[in-house]
Amino acid sequence: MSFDISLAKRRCDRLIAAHVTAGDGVTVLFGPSGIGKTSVLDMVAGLLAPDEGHVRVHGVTLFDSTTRTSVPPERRRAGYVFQDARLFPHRRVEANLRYGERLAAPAERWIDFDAVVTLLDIGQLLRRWPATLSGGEARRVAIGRALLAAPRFLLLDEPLSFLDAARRDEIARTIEDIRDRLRLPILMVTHDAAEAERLATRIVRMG
Amino acid sequence: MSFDISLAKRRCDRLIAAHVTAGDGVTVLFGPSGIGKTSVLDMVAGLLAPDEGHVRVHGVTLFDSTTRTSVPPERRRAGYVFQDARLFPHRRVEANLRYGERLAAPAERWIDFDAVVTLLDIGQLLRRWPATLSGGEARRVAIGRALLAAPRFLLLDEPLSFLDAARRDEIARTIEDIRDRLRLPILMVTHDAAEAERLATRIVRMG
Amino acid sequence: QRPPLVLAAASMQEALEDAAGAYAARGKARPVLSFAASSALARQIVAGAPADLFVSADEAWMDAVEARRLLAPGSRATLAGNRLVVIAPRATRLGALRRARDIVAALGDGRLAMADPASVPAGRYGRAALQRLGAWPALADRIAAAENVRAALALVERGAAPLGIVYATDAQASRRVRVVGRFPPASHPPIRYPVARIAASRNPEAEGFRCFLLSPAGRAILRRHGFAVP
Amino acid sequence: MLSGEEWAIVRLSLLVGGVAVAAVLPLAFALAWLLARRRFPGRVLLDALIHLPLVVPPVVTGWLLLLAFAPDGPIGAMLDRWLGVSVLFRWTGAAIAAAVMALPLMVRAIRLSIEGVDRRLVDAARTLGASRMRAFATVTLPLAIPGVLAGTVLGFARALGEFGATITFVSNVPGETRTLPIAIYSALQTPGGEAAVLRLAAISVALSLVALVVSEALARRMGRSAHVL
Amino acid sequence: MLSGEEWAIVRLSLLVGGVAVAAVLPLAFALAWLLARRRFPGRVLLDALIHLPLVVPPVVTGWLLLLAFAPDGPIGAMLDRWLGVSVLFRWTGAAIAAAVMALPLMVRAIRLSIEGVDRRLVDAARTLGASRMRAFATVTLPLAIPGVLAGTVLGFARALGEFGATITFVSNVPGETRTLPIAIYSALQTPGGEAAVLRLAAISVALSLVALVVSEALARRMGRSAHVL
Ligand SMILES: Nc1ncnc2c1ncn2[C@@H]1O[C@H](COP(=O)(O)OP(=O)(O)OP(=O)(O)O)[C@@H](O)[C@H]1O
Ligand SMILES: Nc1ncnc2c1ncn2[C@@H]1O[C@H](COP(=O)(O)OP(=O)(O)OP(=O)(O)O)[C@@H](O)[C@H]1O
Ligand code: MOO
Ligand SMILES: [Mg+2]
Ligand SMILES: [Mg+2]
Repeated sequence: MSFDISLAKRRCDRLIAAHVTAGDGVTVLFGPSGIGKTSVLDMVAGLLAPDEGHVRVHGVTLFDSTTRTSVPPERRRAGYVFQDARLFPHRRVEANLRYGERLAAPAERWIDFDAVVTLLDIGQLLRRWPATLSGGEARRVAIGRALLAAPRFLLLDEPLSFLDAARRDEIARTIEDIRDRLRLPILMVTHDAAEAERLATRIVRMG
Repeated sequence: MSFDISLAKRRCDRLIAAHVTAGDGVTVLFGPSGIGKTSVLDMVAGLLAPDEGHVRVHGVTLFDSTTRTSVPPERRRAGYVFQDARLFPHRRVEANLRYGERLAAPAERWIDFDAVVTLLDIGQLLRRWPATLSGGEARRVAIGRALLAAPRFLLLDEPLSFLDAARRDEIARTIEDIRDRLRLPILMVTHDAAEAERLATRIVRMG
Repeated sequence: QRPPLVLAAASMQEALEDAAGAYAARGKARPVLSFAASSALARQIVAGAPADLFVSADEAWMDAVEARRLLAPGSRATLAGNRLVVIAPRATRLGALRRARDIVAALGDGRLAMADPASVPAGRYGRAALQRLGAWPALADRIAAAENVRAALALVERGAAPLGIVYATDAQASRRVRVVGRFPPASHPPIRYPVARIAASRNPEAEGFRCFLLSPAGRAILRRHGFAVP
Repeated sequence: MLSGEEWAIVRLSLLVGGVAVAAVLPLAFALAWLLARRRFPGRVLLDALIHLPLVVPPVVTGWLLLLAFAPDGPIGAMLDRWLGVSVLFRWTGAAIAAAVMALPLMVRAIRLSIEGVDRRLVDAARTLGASRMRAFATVTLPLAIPGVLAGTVLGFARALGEFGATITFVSNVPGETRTLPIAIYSALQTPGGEAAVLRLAAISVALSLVALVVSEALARRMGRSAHVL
Repeated sequence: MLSGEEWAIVRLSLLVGGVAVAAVLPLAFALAWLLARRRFPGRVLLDALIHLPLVVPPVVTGWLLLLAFAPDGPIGAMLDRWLGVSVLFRWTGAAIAAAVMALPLMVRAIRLSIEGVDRRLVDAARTLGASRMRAFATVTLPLAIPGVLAGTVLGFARALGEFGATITFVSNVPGETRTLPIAIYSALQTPGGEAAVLRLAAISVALSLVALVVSEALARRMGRSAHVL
């Protein structure tokens, strides 16, 4: 079982609940704005504490309210592409990309720096500061940074937003590749039906 | 002529150039990530100084490098929905929405508060602080804030990103309505071909 | 009519508070007393600040004011005198020091606390005495120069310095120190606290308080606080 | 609990500190904004000038104030001619000294906050119809509130503790310029005054504690996360 | 230009101020982080304690330091027993006084910057494999650099101007504790010393000007806009 997630969390006036059990492949979280998709990814990544439930990925328990288990985020090894880019503003693009790479064990890495740069077409941006990037450029760097951290699973929050069709296609192909060749579990949020159609092994509807 | 724009601007290693002459309706700026679409909107809004060129909207000159004209942003009356939401973090959602409305002459307003709240389905968010909004919620509030400032033209930078299909459709319908009924010139960036197809009176390709 | 404003050296604080109280007890308006370093007070007077009386800790600052013709002619008088003593912490095993050179030996590797010999009046008197008595060359770089006499006293009280030079009035007031030596009055310029009325003063009560301070009743109060009175 | 005289000193200290901080706040804000957002010739010099009261010992600052506000000094003469007032030996003078000493601390804190305000929010306000001034008042200023609060607390604390400049400038006049620190100094000059020193110092600390608690509460009420998606 | 004695005083002042600020910076940062990011019982009390040297007059701080570091004081006795050293009348004591006086200014400035650091960036660092400590060192700390610089400048300026606590604590010993402000005070106590006062004050101002220019240059080099899309 790639993802075995059952979570509940109160946020203000809203109750966020999600139940995902999925085998290999890409699981797409689908649902209207504000239903709690990002909150679910945050809870799987360990950034938001659920009120109750459990999170298991690849059979490893990352969170369980009954046993009071909660693996800290840095040991969950999630490759999280946030809805906002969250680049480190004090590091150049290259240093942003290298941030997670340097922390990962070399043996665990499954993509190298040059491949990421080529794939995302960000070679000319490496010396730039994040504040000077366009929306799509920042998004691509954020994707690269997550991939280079040698994650064991991916959390993608509308990763293809702000990107043009050609680049969308390129990155979608990479996601397919990761899904099929590396067999990394992927939990992804998208509002684009075509995108969901193309990538999803399974679609989970929220709300 | 709704838009008569001819601009050139150096940014780092890139030369951004745009020439738009468009009649009524929605002009879609289309082009790959990082080509300069946001920069063009910023120059039309008066937030970024072009190196040379001119900006005329509805026959009014907002910028002209030859005559050294540059109308300050607050008198250009652009309804700008930014690529990032840019909500004021120290004001609740309602106060964000009212910000521009209060500054506009009552006679110039063409949509009222309640209509915007209904249209964007943000009634339950009015007392919230921006930091607690989801990506799509923030985007909807940003759209509402721009519409309420009684703008004479709209600048929309991927306004429908982060929104689910139903809401996308709703807002697209509103844009059509503004285009057809109010005849406000609209300059819009999108990467979605279907969206461009549906809304564009004219498509300008950059790059 | 506001009561007169008296600018007085900080070391006179207790004695003058008492004197002001006694003056008020006679049915007069209690003068307002402002205590600070003589240097600061003199500068305020020189700048034209509206004060009535000035009590300085030494002659030099009174001279500086007088040189500018800011004193009411004929109003300058000596209010009190003081003596200079050597002190040690109460628990010291030192016997009485008879000669200035004994200070050098008694210091060990500690420092001699005193008011800044370069600038503060008490320090200048102390240096003059040590010079006259021939101990200065051996002590010059063994001094802990404090901001004022009270700070020098505190250094000895706390055992930070084994010996200190202060006024007899300060030594008398502290239970944590013991007088281990006295300087002969002739070893330094006379320690005098002059008082004078400010020329610009229009307050009729100012002269009354000045006269009270110089009267036998006023002098008795000063004597009670350990000052020498003429 | 407190004696009548202690109460009077506390009231005076609060008056002096409060008036000083309140009066100098707009100036501090304006200077902070200039230093944070404008590039002009002489900027570093202005910056240095503002830091001056921090760098030179307080007694020197007090002396320079005395020279300036003396009846024949540049400011003193003007005050006398136009308003017929003098600040020497008056609480107003103590407030001026406190304000001057607090200024650099306030400017720095406010400047730090202004530099942290996202200019893109100001841009957004402009496109919504706000003039430069209005955008400043409705966006930059409220978002710099943490710095204003921090600066106010620092400045008020400094004002509560200000001693050297005050006593040099306006002396130690009971009821007018004998603020807490000056009363403490007086007690320190008195044999056996240690108990009074500690008592007065404890009062100072209590006052600053109250100021801190109030500012923290305000910060919590006004402080919204300055981050937007 | 400067006399030999003046040079010695300048060197000593730089040593004292530099060592004080450098030594207290890690502590200031730790305290700032605690106050900015943690909620714990006694938080406001800690905050008040840090502000103490600002609120009580410097001479009282100096007096309390003397009580603590005197041979029979709690810290003085320990230093003597374990290390066989004493800071009394030594430049190390002057540095301690300067550090204590600079601490509240540094903590406030750094805290303000830390509070401005977007926690979402720290979250991002954590998901990329950084422990809490590493995220702090690689994200929070560098993004708080403006506050660290501002705090360092404020603290250094305060150290350059510190007078009351230093002279009360470690006296005025040429070559050990006679820093610039103490030399200035001495001159101010002497009738006719005004020229020397102004000369020494000008040197202080020049030093702080250099410190400001350096810090501005550093800020420009290190200061990246703290905003991300
Ligand atoms: N402040 C800046 N300094 C230097 N270069 C910048 C700055 N802002 C943007 N750029 C560069 O200018 C170019 C145009 O940026 P712009 O944001 O206009 O692109 P865009 O077409 O909107 O892209 P996207 O679709 O990714 O949002 C990009 O290469 C970007 O990196
Ligand atoms: N810090 C917070 N405090 C209170 N409520 C919050 C907070 N963050 C998010 N919420 C609310 O929780 C709900 C779920 O938010 P979340 O960001 O998970 O939505 P989402 O499904 O990702 O939406 P979108 O597609 O618009 O990004 C929303 O109603 C949101 O307003
Ligand atoms: O540093 Mo001061 O002169 O004691 O306030
Ligand atoms: Mg979301
Ligand atoms: Mg863009």
